[in-house]
This record gives sequence, structure tokens and C-alpha cells, in this order.
Amino acid sequence: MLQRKVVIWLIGIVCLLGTNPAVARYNESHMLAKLVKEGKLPPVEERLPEEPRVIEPLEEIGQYGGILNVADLDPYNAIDARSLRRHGLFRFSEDCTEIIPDIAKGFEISEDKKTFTIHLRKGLKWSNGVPFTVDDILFWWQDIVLNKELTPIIGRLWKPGGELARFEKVNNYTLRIHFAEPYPVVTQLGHSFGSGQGGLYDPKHYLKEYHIKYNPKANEIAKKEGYEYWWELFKVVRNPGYNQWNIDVNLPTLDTYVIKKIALDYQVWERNPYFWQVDTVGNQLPYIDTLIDRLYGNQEVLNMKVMSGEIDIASFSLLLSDYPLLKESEKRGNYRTFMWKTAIGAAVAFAPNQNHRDPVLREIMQNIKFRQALSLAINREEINEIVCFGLAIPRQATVLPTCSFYKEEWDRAYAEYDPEKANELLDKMNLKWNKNQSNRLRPDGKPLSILIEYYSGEGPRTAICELVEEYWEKIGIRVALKPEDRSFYNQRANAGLLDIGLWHLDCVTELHVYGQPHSGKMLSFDGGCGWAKQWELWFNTGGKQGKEPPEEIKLFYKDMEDWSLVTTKKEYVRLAQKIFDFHAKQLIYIGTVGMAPWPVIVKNNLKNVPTQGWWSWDSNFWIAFEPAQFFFTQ
Amino acid sequence: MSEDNIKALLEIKNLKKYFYIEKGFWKKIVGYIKAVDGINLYVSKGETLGLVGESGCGKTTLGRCILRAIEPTGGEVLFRTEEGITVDITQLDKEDLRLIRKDMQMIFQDPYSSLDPRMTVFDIIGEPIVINKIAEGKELKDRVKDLVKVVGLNVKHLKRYPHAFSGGQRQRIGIARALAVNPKFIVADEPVSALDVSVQAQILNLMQDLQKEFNLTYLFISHDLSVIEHISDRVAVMYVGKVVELADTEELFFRPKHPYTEALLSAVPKLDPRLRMERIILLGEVANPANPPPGCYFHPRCNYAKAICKNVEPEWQKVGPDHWATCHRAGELNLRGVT
Amino acid sequence: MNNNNSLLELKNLRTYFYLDEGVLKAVDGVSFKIKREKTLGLVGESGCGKSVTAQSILRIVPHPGKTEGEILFYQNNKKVIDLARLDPFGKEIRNIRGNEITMIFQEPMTSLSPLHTIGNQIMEAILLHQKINKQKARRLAIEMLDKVGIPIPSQRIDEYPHQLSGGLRQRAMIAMALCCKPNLLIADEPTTALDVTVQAQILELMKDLQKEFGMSIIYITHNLGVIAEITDEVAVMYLGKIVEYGSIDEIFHNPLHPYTVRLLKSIPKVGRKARMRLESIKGAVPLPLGLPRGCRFYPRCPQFKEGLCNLDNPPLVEVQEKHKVRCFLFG
Amino acid sequence: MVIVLWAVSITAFVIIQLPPGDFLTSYIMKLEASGQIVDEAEIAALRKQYDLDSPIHLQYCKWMWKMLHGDFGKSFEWNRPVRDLIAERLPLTVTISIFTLIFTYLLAIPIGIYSAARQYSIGDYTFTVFGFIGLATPGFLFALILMFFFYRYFGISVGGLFSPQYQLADWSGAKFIDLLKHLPIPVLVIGMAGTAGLIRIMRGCLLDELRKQYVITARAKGVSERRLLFKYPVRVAINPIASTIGWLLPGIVSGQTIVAIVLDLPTVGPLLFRSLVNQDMYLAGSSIMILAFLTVIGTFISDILLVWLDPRIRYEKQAR
Amino acid sequence: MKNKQDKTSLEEKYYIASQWQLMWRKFKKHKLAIFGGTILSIFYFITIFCGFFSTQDIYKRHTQYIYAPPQRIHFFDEKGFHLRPFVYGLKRKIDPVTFRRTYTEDRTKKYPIYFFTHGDKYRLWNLFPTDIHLFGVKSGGTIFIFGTDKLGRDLFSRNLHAARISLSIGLVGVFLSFILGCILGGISGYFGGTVDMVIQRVIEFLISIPTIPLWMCLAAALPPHWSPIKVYFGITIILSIVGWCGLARVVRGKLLELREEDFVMAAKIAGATDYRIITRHLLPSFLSYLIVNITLAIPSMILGETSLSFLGLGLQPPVVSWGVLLQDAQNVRSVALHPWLLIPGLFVIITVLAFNFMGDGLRDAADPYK
Repeated sequence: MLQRKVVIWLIGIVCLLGTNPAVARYNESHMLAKLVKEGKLPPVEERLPEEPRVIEPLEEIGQYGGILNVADLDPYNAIDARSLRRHGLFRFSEDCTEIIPDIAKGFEISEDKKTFTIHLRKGLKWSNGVPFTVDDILFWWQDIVLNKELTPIIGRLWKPGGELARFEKVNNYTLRIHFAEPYPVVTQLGHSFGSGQGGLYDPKHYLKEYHIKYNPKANEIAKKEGYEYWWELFKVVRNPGYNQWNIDVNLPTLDTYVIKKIALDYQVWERNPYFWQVDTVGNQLPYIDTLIDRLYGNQEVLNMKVMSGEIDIASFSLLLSDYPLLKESEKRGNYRTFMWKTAIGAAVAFAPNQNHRDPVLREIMQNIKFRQALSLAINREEINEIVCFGLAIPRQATVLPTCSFYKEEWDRAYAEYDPEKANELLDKMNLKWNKNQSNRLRPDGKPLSILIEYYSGEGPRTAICELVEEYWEKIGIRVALKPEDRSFYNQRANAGLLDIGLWHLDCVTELHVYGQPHSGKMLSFDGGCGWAKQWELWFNTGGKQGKEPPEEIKLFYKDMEDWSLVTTKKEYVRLAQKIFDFHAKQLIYIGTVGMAPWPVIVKNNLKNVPTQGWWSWDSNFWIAFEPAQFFFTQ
Repeated sequence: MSEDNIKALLEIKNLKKYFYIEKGFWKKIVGYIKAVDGINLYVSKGETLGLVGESGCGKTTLGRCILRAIEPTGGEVLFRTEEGITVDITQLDKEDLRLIRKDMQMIFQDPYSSLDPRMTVFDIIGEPIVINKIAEGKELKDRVKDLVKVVGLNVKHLKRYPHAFSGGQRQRIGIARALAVNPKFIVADEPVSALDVSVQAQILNLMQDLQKEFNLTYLFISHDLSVIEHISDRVAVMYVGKVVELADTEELFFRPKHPYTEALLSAVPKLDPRLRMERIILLGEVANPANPPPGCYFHPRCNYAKAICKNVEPEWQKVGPDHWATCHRAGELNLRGVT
Repeated sequence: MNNNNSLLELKNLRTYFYLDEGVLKAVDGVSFKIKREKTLGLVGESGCGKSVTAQSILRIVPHPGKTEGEILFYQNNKKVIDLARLDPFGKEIRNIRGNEITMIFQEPMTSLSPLHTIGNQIMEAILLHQKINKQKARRLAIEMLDKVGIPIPSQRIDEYPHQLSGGLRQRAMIAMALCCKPNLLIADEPTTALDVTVQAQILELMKDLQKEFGMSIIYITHNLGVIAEITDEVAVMYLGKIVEYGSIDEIFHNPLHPYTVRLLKSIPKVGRKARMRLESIKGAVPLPLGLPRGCRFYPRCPQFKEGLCNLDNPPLVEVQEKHKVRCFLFG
Repeated sequence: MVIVLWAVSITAFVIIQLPPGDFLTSYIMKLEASGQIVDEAEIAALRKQYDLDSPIHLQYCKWMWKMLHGDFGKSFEWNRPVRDLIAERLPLTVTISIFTLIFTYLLAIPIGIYSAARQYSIGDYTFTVFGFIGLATPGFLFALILMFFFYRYFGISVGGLFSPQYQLADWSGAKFIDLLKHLPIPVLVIGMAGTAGLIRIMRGCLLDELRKQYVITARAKGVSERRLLFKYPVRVAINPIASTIGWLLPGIVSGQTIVAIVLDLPTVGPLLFRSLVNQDMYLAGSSIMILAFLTVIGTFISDILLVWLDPRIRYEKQAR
Repeated sequence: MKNKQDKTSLEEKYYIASQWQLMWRKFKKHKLAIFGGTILSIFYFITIFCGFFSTQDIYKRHTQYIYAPPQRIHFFDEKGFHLRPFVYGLKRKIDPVTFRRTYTEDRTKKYPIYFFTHGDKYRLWNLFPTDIHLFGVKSGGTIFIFGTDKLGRDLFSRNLHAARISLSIGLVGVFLSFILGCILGGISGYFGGTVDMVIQRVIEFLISIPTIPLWMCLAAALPPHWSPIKVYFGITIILSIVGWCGLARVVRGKLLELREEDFVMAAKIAGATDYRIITRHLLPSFLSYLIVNITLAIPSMILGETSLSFLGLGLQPPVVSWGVLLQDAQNVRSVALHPWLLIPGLFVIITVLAFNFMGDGLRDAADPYK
């Protein structure tokens, strides 16, 4: 055993000595080397681009080989496996403050924020060896986005100020995108989802076959496959990557791994021979040859598999509440357990419905004192203690401290536990107690009661709600809880029928907090809570429908609009602070605890995985930690 | 038959009851069992008509059809009421049927299943009285007590449930129930065949006593020829849904006209070891009513069968005074009766 | 009365059932002898213990029942076996059952397994007791079926019981009982469930077969007519005891015990003057559970003598040769 | 039978239509949850593609029409023909079902026989109590506890039917043995309730049969007690039980879904459940149809089996 | 002589014993059934007074005692035996690595248990406000006989309150099944013909639909804005829709059998109307069978509720039922670290077992005339 280790180390040293990027000599996995020898694959130098992306290994230069076993629970949310292999033209830094070029070599945003230039790597190839060029991006834009059948209506992201963006091919490796107005939100493109396959580019050479524009017989092919129209099949083949389980096995990719086999309960991925990353000594990445993603039917089986060491790396499908169990089973499962921070502003945020149908309740909800009282009545420390092992941060619902415009006071706004003050505020609102001092009364004499409808999945909502129910009952508000099915909750929220909306507050990092109208929860009138659907309608219809909001809300809306068009950093910070000051004062969202920790499981022999990090969708989970450089010590 | 019509309390004309054989999901009728196949009979007031036959010959079905306890398939059952009106029972509606049933009752074979185990003796006997609103309150009590005395049971036992009684006693309860509505006509369906020999005599005696006391008319159904002979004034012999012979008891037992009757009489074991005699042993067994042989149903077992018997169904014919038989050769044969 | 002529002798046979409610004395001190090639009739009303007596002989009394006394079986090789001492589940008794002593039952439908062909069931009996192969057993079974008068036996042998009529089923039962040529056939109400015409057939058959096989028969029935028809000797049972025992002629023409007398009088007879009043026995047969002291019949007896009948159990006295009575009237 | 199936097909269709929203709504929610951007336009296109815009009765007719032609449609979620998906799951489902059946019968019948033959013995009481406990324990709880128990004390990770190294492998002897190793727990859990019930039925039937006259006949023939028990009453008592195989099979396939979910077995049940949750219309509908069809067919098979096993019924039908 | 008189009066008692008295006689002999019946009566009795028997308010949290294990009741301490039982205080320790809370007995703190103590206020049968509990400890101490849950709520009290819903859901559900089954089965069996065929087909159809999809569809059909009470009734209806088929078949079969009995014929001949025959003769005759069937159907309802809760289709948290309590327990974490969360499962098992035992006894006693 020892001998073997020594030998491997020696090989490692030899590799180190022999691979100098300056010499442009690259190393490859034994698996690929074999294929090259057999003549089935061109040599590694030919497969890599002129300037491969060089990744500095976190701890040490890795070793090739091994199978990475990953577990997921849902083909749509096969996040662990997906973020371990997916790439975009760009990605966000771990804390979502920067955009880092990934597939692309780099980008520029013009001074006026109207032009976005992307530089691609020369010689970068698809997983089948076909070169990747600007044409692939243009194919996506012209033949998919601009195709009426594939995209009947183009999303707002590509129409700042209502005018469609313009794509300009400078050369095979340079692309310019022009917008009609200053458009800083374009940084959203830096997210690896948005700039990944299906998000900004598609393999033209492969998909051409299925596109009517390039292949007049496309309709016939579709019919043969059991579809009516070519675009139906085209969509299936193209697979923008939502559902990991219906990927076309032959679809070329730029990702780390290429799909080899799909069964109902597992997938096998193998290394992309044309993968374009190398480590500092010129080893072509990834180190690990194979990735197997297993789909488990339920959380408990997945936990058991993790605990018995059958899973090499896991996080997305784990639960904080299972941490003690996972930690205790470390030895048996031969893994390490880390606690990472999440980029969630509030595990549960409440949004009192400002446009409630009941005028009496609406007036109460719109009263800022009422929202302040609700917030003050919540014992955040206790929630933290009970639900998050005291590891989260009791805070108001606001952006993360990593944001450049962050103010600490937002965190603390009405976030202390002060039921007396809350009662005082309610007393001031003239919400009187009933005879036996058990409940406050509304001005119309009815008991003041709130129904909390909520979707019971995603995080510890039920536990927090049960606690909040009690806190609020203490200040005389009768609370009823009603867990609901997700789709039903969304229907109710969308229709603005809730008394008080409830969702977790995500999209609160620098690069995410603004941008896409849908994701920036704090900048919307919905945010999964439907807290001001009438106002939203008023804005959306230009005042034709819905209810006219008060002046301050109009101002708030204008600030948000303005913020998405700023061109200078100073203006950017000023407006952002104005917006979140407003939030902190108005308490549109009432937070509980935020940045709760997240368990991460890494097998002991899996190296180059950081022990501390941000576990968040915003930075696309694993991708921020360069999973291609993870490796197994042999 | 016509001359007797005047005194007949009950007359059955061409009565039929077919059971359908259904098959498959759609209950398609694939055939039928002619349990009662065109029977003509009459019962005079005050007499006992014995109905005898082997198992499956349709005698119980006939008894039930008469009371319309089961719906006959065809034919008429004419009953003369107290007022002298003759009604066809098969044509009555529910209400009238209920009224007429006061005059017609039934005694069942099985003394166990014929009494509701969940009712007291009082309730069982009182039920017909209550239903027909004959009496209530104290009058009801008195009446039930009287009935109980009449059938020879202890008045003290009225609160008991049937499970407290032996077979004979139960049969007495059954008889008391039948008598409760003052019927004129009673169908006794094998009332003694489930009883022990020593008890059987008690019940037979009781029935005879009651007949005298209340001027009852019985249709007495039994497979036991000795019991039939003992109790009946006239006897009808049934074979596979048809009456094959009908005559006064003595006439039938001593001068049978149908070969089946002869065989039947011969087959009964005699109560005297010295009388072990040569019997007429019939071949085979009673024909299957679902699939009877052509011609005379009895011909495969008949010692006297001729060609005609195999093909032609014999007519119901008068073979003597008050003596009818269904046999082609009834006139010519000289059959052996009881010796 | 020499032993050579006897086949089976019961001495003070007692079969009690130990129930929760008390001890049910189904058979309480029964003694009788069966001679070779003769027929003994065991007659009585329901609950008199006649069937249990038969079951006791074969030691197949159902669960809570216990058999005591002596059942001496004189085998052909002059060996005497006390069946009462054998283990009811043992090999010895099993070798006798179905071989030397066989039994037929009342209900021919339920007595045959519905799921096996009659051939299978007959052959089973043959194969159990005779060392022959299956083909031979089958031939033997067909032969037997032929003997009991089943038409086309080679076909019928493969039919199931429900395909046969009641009479044929009983014939098959008889074939099964006779296939090993038993010395003793116990017939427990074999014709009760049958129609009179069929009953006559079966009785005739049994008489013929007895002659042919030279076996003894214990014929159990409640029907005195049948008894008169077929038996040589009769034992009248009442509540677990034999009350009268004698030759067939004696019993029918000179009955002594009040019970026998009354029983015979209570039965309507064919050919008598009709509509005569029958004599009956008052009351009903009680359950043999917690019986009163004294003669078992006294509560129903018209000749009951206070202070005698209700105190002591009368002994079985031989009043005449071949005629015994259990009554104080004949002490 | 056809009518029942037709009624089931309508119900199946209604069942999958009844929950609020449709596949697309839950699909979009999922995408949003995982951070995808779905705009109205795409939704509209998808609606059209999945044919969710046409009236329900038309959707139903289309579905039926296709099904009658052997086309069960395509699963929205897996984007594969429903037929393939079910075909992928069916072999293992049937394997588990058969093993469960065998287990159930192997355990229940001898115990039932023992309990009946030794009625009111200590053994009888023990089995009775254990049987009832099996009947009384919620399957999912038992499965979970058993799973953890095996993990903790035997170090076996339960769930699924294969060890990781065999999951991807092609069929081989070793893989089959691996499968056999994984079978005990699911079979035990799934079979538990059924076994308990079966023991009761077997015992009851046998007790009835043991009192029958033909048993006495056989005894009077000199048949030994053991042979007596097995040749006659057991044979008769097994009939009603054996004939239940037909409807036990679909029962195991569909009824044990919960256990299969807990143990994460690759069977049809969890697939069906998942499709129902996601409102994967064609997959759910077809699964329901197939299960209902199995039930109807199962009942039919049971009838046939009973006829085949019991000559009484066999000839009764013929005679009629 | 006296003995004889006793005997006859005893006999007479037997002779005038009605069906129910006879059934009771037979039932009494079945020891397991009596055992089951006793357990159930105790359960139901406790359920009726669950506020009184529980030690605290079921929503009261003890933040300091999250996931506390069951506390042992002691009679002995270092000083020896005490007539008055007591519990020790709990000392909490949080593992700095695994964050697991562990509790040890604090021997320095002793809390004697008092009976009929004043504790949390509750309303008996929602009517009478009171604060008397069967037992409890003086303030400052805690008594968690079954431990606590994730919010530090007393599981003993929660289990008792859960019993109220779980035990009644079986009764209500079976009651509904009973009505449906009786009416439809009765019509089907008594009148026969086309009605019979239609009802039989409906039953066949309902039976051939797999249960889980049926449940899911019905659960989805419950209007979501319903209050927990309404949902509760909704769930019982769901369970009974599946449940009535079996009952209807029993009723029908029994009716068909009874219709052929001579005493029914006798009543008919006596001139009894259909109504009278059904109510006076048929119904009493198969009532006992129905009771047996109902007894055996209740456990499946109770199990059904837990299964529904498992699938997330049943009752939801603020309401407590055994199924809801088990939701917290159906994960590896609970089995491994907080096994006392499984106690409701034990209750389910015991209840179902008791019902089955009782049903078995009733079945044996159902027909005292055979």
C-alpha cells in the first residue's frame, strides 16, 4: 500500500516537473491517453484551446481517475450533479460580487453601458471536437430566440426599454451585443445559468439537423420521432438543461462531463475529452473521470446512502436539521461534514398583503406601525436556537452584507425582540383588546386574525411558522396556519388572496439583487408573496387597471426603474441604499433568520474542496468552487 | 274435476314455476328448471291433501307458489274466501295478498331456521297478529297465551327465545304462529321430517287435533309415505314437477294406477321383519328437472314402459272415481298396492 | 356364543366428551357382540349415542371425546385386539381402519372429498392397506365400482363426487369401504339422506354384498323400518345406553322396554287404517348432559315408578335367550 | 369488464386533472425553484405542445384513442414514451411482487396450517399475536425502522435494489445475487401485512375444513393424520387463497407504493406517485389504467384459477 | 334442592337471554378480545378527558428542552424509597461539534409528582374552563413522560390529544362507510335485479382503482381554504369512500343469505311489509355481523389516516393526530436520535391490534345460534 502511494507520488512529481504551461505541454487522463494511443482521439494539445483556462488547485495538484458518486432527488433539481459539471461563458464569484470568465476569455461593458463585448477562446471545441465559435451564439440568437415558433415572445431581459438587443459578430471569436439604453443588468449574463448552453449558445452544427431553416426535412424527422412539428423535437433535442433526465445523449456540450447513459434512477457522465481547463502544471481537467448521479426517491434513503459512504459529495439534497446525524456518522461514512453559509436573506420572510381585499385589514396592514409590531414580536434568537442550532443570523429581511452598498442598520431594523414595544405600537393603532384580554379587535369590532397560508416545503417553514404563530398571538393577533401545496399557494399568492405572504428571501447578493425582474425579490411587488398585486397591476398597465399606489410607493418604483439604468458606481450605490432604506423603514418583508448554515458532505479522500464557502443558487452552487479540480487521493 | 269445484276451497289450474338458469356476465338465460310444470289440483274445505314425492320433485315449490311466497310463472290459484268470493291469488296486488294471507298460512320443515332466533316466543307468535292488526295490548297477550296453550306449550315460556326449545317444541311454536291469524288453509311443508320419531307422532297428533278444532284445511307435503297415509284424506304423488297420480288415500295406497306410485309404495321399508318381501327396485334416480327425458318423465325407470312412453307426454286423465293419473297405461295395468 | 363366532365385542364402552358445560356422556357403558356374517342394527333417536359408538369402535371420536372400556376385535388369525387400548393416531389402529373394519356415512356428498376423484379416494384406501401398485389398485377400484352397480365404472372412476347423483355417491362410498374386503362394515345411517326408491336400491345392494363378502355389518339408523328390513339383531339405544337388545323378531314382535314399545307405536304404518290417532312419547330427548339419576327414560316413561326408577340405574337383564332389557319392570 | 375499464379510464383522467394547476404549472414552479427563467411566451408554447389548451373531453378522447392503439403517450417529466418508462420499471416490480408472493405464501401457509392443526396451542397464540402486529404496523414506519436498524447493526445500506457497483452493470449472476441480497427487507415489509392476513384466512379455512365429514371418512379409511391434513383440508383450504393470487399481484404493485417510496425501490409505484405529484398526465393516467387493468385481469385470473383448482366450480359451470 | 333451583334459574336466564346477551356470554370467553376491548375503552376514556390526563398545553413550548428524551419517574433516590414518585431535573448539553442536544438527569433537582395539580388552563369538552390535571410537578420542574419534540412540546400531552382525532377518525369514517355500505348493500341485496347489478359494477369499479391515486385525487379535491375541522371530515369521507365497498358486499352477501331463511318467508306469509321484514328481521340478524365488520374496518381507517399523513395528503400540523405526529418521526434522524418520536406509532399499533383482537372475539360471538 505504502509502496503504491510512493509510486503515485513519484508519478505526481514527474508530472509536476514535466508539465510547464509555458512549454505548452499538457497532460491528460490515462483514460484519454489510451484513446489517443488507439487513434480514436487527437492528442491533448489539439483538443485544448490556444489559451485554456488555467485553474489553480485549491490545495494541491490532483490525481487522475475515480468515480464521483453524486445523489439527487429530482430530475429537475439534480443540482449537485449539474453544478459539478455545468459551465457558462461566465460565472459569478463565490460571493456574487464579480463576474469571472469561464468558457469565454473575457468581456467588456462599454462606458455607456450599452454595448457588451464577449471574447471567446480560440480553438475551444465542443465535446465532439467541433470548434466553438461566435456562430454558436448567433445560432442561439437568430435561429432560436428570434424564431417565432421556438420563442413566440421574447423575454424582457433582451428588451431593455422595449427595444430588442442587436447581436454583432466581430469575428469568429468576438461578439458584440448592443442595447438601446444603458443596461447594467446585463451583468446577469454573467451567471453561469444564463450564459451556459441553452442560455446564450447552442451547438449549431448539431442542432441544424433539426431546424427547418437548415434542414427542410426537419418536420419529417420530427414526425418519425413521434412529434407533430419540427420545433417540438428541436426543443427536446436542444434541452436547455432544466431536466437532467431527458438530455439527448448525442448532444455536444462544453461542460466538464458528457452524458453516457440515462436510466430512470441514475445517470453516467464521462469526462469531456475536449474540456478546456487545465491546472497550473498543465494537466487537463477534470481530474475525476466519471460522474454518476443517482436519483433517490426520498430524502431518507439519500441520507442513509450518504451516511454509509456511498455518496462522495453532497449538499443540495441535505437538510440542516439532519446535521447532527450526518456529523455523527462521519466516521462510518468516511466523510467530512462542513457547514457553509447560504446566501438567503431570510429563511422565512413575511409580507403583509398591502392590497388586501378586506378594507379594514388592508388599512391595518398598510399601517407601518402594524408591520413594525409584527417584526418586533418575533423572537429571532429563539428561532435561530430552535431551528438552526443557533448558527444562522437573526436579522431583518434585507440584502447580504457582501453587497457593496450594504448598511448594517438594515439588518437590525426592528429586528430586536420587544413584544412590549410591539404591544405599544398596536395600542397606538387603537387595536383594542377584547374583554378577556386574549385577542385584539379590529376597528370594526371583529377579532384581529390572520391566516398564514404557506407552502410547507423548502426549508424549515413549518417550524418557523409555528413559532411565529405563537409570538403574534402573544401580542393579541389570532393566527391560523395553513400549509398548502406549492402550486395552490402560488395561485393564491398570484391572485393576491393571502393575508400575509411568505417565502424565503433569496436573490439578495450584489449581482442578483437587481436585474431580472423575476428574481430580484426585494424589487418586486410579488416575490412569491403577492404582497401588492393591485399596485403591480397599476404599474404594469400604466395606471389603467389595479389600484393606484400611494406616493411613496410610486417613488420606490421609480427608484427601482432608475437603478436598473444607472451608469456610474456612485449613482448605483446611492439608489440602492435609497431602495433598501425604504425597505428597512417600511418593512415590506419581515425577516426572521438569515444566512442559515448548510451542511456539505465531502468524502475524506476527495480533495481540493473548500471547507468554508457560500452555498447558494446565486453563485450556482458547486461551480463557484471549480469542481473540475476536485480529485480523489488514490 | 268439475263436480268438485263447488266444495273446493282452493283450486290450482295449470300452475307453473320455472327457475331460470342464468349464465355469464349478462345473465343470459340458457335454460330453465321446470320445478312446477302445469299442475292441476283442488283442495276441499276441511280435508287434508297429502302431497308426496321424492326430493327435487317440486313439492315444496308448489306449496310456496300457492301462497305466492314465490311468484309462480303461470297458472291460476283460485281461493274461495269466507264470503264465498273466489279470487285468483296469482293476480292479487300486494295489499289484497296481505289480506288473503290471513286465511292461508304455512308450517315449515326446519324448526330451526323458521323461527327468528332474535325474537321471543311471544313476539314470534304475536307478529302475525300485530301485522294484521287483529289485536293489541292485553288482548294480544291473551290471544298469544291461548295459542300457546292450544299447541301444548307452557305459558310461562313466552319470554324465552327459540334457542331454549327442542325441535318438537319449536315446531309447536311454528304451528302456533300459523294459527295466530285464524287461517282456513295451511300448507304444511314437511312439518315432521326434521323431528325425532317419538316427537313426530306428537306433532302429527297435534295437527289432527287442531284440524278438528279449527276446521282447518291442510296441504300436507311430505316425502314419507307412511306419514302421508296417516294424515291425508286424499293424496297427490309428484314426479319431476308434475302430479302423476291423485286419489283418495285408500284408493291410492291399495289400488295405485301409476307405476311410480307402485314403486314408491313398494320401496317403503315395512315395520315388520317378517314382511321382508320382494320389492320393486327402480333403476336409476329421479330425473333432472333441468333436463328431463322426453315423453313420460318416468319412462327410463318404469318397468312397464312402452314405445309410446318414450315419445309422448301422457295426459292427466281420470282413471276412476276421484282418481286421476298421468300414465299412458294407467287403464290397462293392474298394479300392486299395499298388501 | 362361542368366541369363534364373534367378530367384535364391546364391553362397557364409555365415550365421554369433556366440555366447558360439563361431561357429555355420549356413550355410557355399552356392551354387545357382533357375530360373523351377521347384521347388528343400532337404533335410536338423535343424540342416543349410536354414531359415537361407531366412531368409538374405529377410534375416530372427535376432539374432546375420550373412549374407555374394551373393544375386543377377533381377527381372522384368532388374535384378539382391544381397540380401546390402541393409540388413536397409531399405526395399529390405522391398519385396521379401512381394512378390517370400514365405515360408511350418512351424507355421501360431504363424506367424499370434493377435490379428488372417486377413483383417487378408493385407490387411496387400497394402496394404504394392500401392497399392490397403482395400476392394479385402479383395476381393483373399477372392479369394486362395477360390483356396487355403478354403470361404466372405468369412466366414472375419474369423476368427481359432485358429478354423481346421491345414490351413486353412496355406492362409491360402499365400494371404497369394501375394496379391502373388511370383516366388519359399520354403516352409519347410509340411506337417511336418500330417496325411498334409492334407499331400497342401496339396502338391496348391501344385502347382496354381505352375502358375497361374508362380512358383518353394524347398521346404525333411526328408521325402524330399515332395521326391520336388514338386520339380524337389534340394539335399541337411549341416551348412551342400550335399553333393549334382541333378535329382530323379538324386538318387533315382543318389545319389552317401554321406550321400544312406545317408539314402535308412535310410527304411522303404511296400510293401516288411516287417520288413527298415534301414540306418542311425551317430551323430547334431552341432551345427555347432567342427566338425572336413575333410569334415563323415566321422565318420559308412562310406567314410571316413583322411588325406583328415579333412584337407580336399571341393569341390562336377559329376560329370554337373545333378549335383554334395561328396565325395572323386568328385573 | 370493458365497462369497468372504461369507467376507470374516465376516472383516471379526472384524477389527473383534478388537482389545481397542471403539469406545466408544477413544471414552471420547479424551474423557478431551481433558478431557471421561464417567460410567459415559453409557457404558452409549452401549453400548446403538451396539448393542455384543448378542452378536457377532447384531451380525453385523444388519449383514449392513442391508448387503444397501444400508444400510452409521452411522459412530460421524463420526455420518454410512457411505455418505455413502465417497461423499465416493470421487470423489477414483478420480481419484487413475485418474491413477496412467494414469501407470503411460504410463510403464511405453513403457519396457517400449524395454527389450525394445533388450535389454541402456545404456537398458535404466538403466531396470532405476531400476525396481528404485522397487520397493525404502518408499513412506512416499519420500513424506515428496519432500514436504520440494518444500517446501524449490519452496516448494510438499504434502499434501492442494487449495490452501487451493480447498479450500472449489465445483468449477470453476480448482479442477480446482489439483487437477492437486497430483496429481504422490501419483501419482508411489503409481505408483512399480507402474510398476517393470509395466516388468518388459512387458519380459518382450515379449521372449517377440518370439521368436515370427508376428513372423518379419510380417517376411517386409515389415512395417517399428517397425510390426512395435507391431502384433504389443506388442499381445499388453499383453493380460495391460491385463487387470490390474481388480485394480490396488482395489489402488491399498487398498494405497496408507500413502502416502495420509503425504501426507494425502482418499481412502478413510486413512479406513479411521482407522476401524480407532478401531474405528469399521460404517465399517471396510463399507470392508473395499467394497474386497474391488472386488477380486473387479476380478478379474472383468480376466477379462472379457482375454476381450475376446484372441480366443483369447474363442472358447475360446464353443467350450466 | 337449592342447588337445583339455582340451576334452573340459571338455565332460565339462558333461555330468556337475547341475542346480545348470548353474544356477550360468548365474547367474554375470548380473553384476547376482552383484553383488546379493555385497552380500547381505556384509550377512549382517556381521549374524552385528554385535557385532564395530559400534563400540559399541547402547544406550550420549552425552548430549553428541545428533543428532550422521556423523563424517568423515580421512586428511589439516594435516600431510599419514596411513596411519592418524582422526576429529576434535566440538564442540557449541546455537543459543540454535532450540535446535538443531549440531556442528563440533574440529580440535585428533584420534582415530586403531585396528583390533581393545577397546571395549564384548558377547556374540558371545549365547555368548562379548568386547570386541573391528573398529575404534574410544581412549577420550575418539567415532566415529559414521552419526551419533547422539535419545538420542545410535551409529547405525552400531544399524543393524548392526537388520540382524540385518530381514534375518532376511525369511528366517523366507519360510520360514514357504514351508512353508505348499509344502504347501498341493502338495496343491492334485498331488491336484486338491475339495481344490484349497477351497484355491484360500481363497487367493482371503485375497487379496481388503485388506492393511492384515488386518495390523492380526492385529497386534492378538498377545497383548500377549508378549516382543519372540515379537512378532518373531508379525510374521513375520503377514507370511507374507499371503505364502504367492502361493507356493502358484506351486507349484500348476508342479506342474500338471510333472504332465503324460512323465518323471513314466514314473516312474508304473515303479511309483513318489506319495511317490517328489513327492520325487524333482517337488520337485527346481520347487525352483529356488521358490528364485527365495523370493528375490523376501524383499524384500516386509522392506518389509512397515518398513510395519508405520510403522503402529506392528510391532516396538517397545527392539528395533532397520530399521523401528524408521525410526520415528524418518519425520517432517519428521528429513528436514530429521537426514537421517542415514534411513540405515536406504538399507539397506532396497539390500537389496531386491540381492534383486531376485539373484532376476532366479536366474530366468534357474532352468531350465538350456531
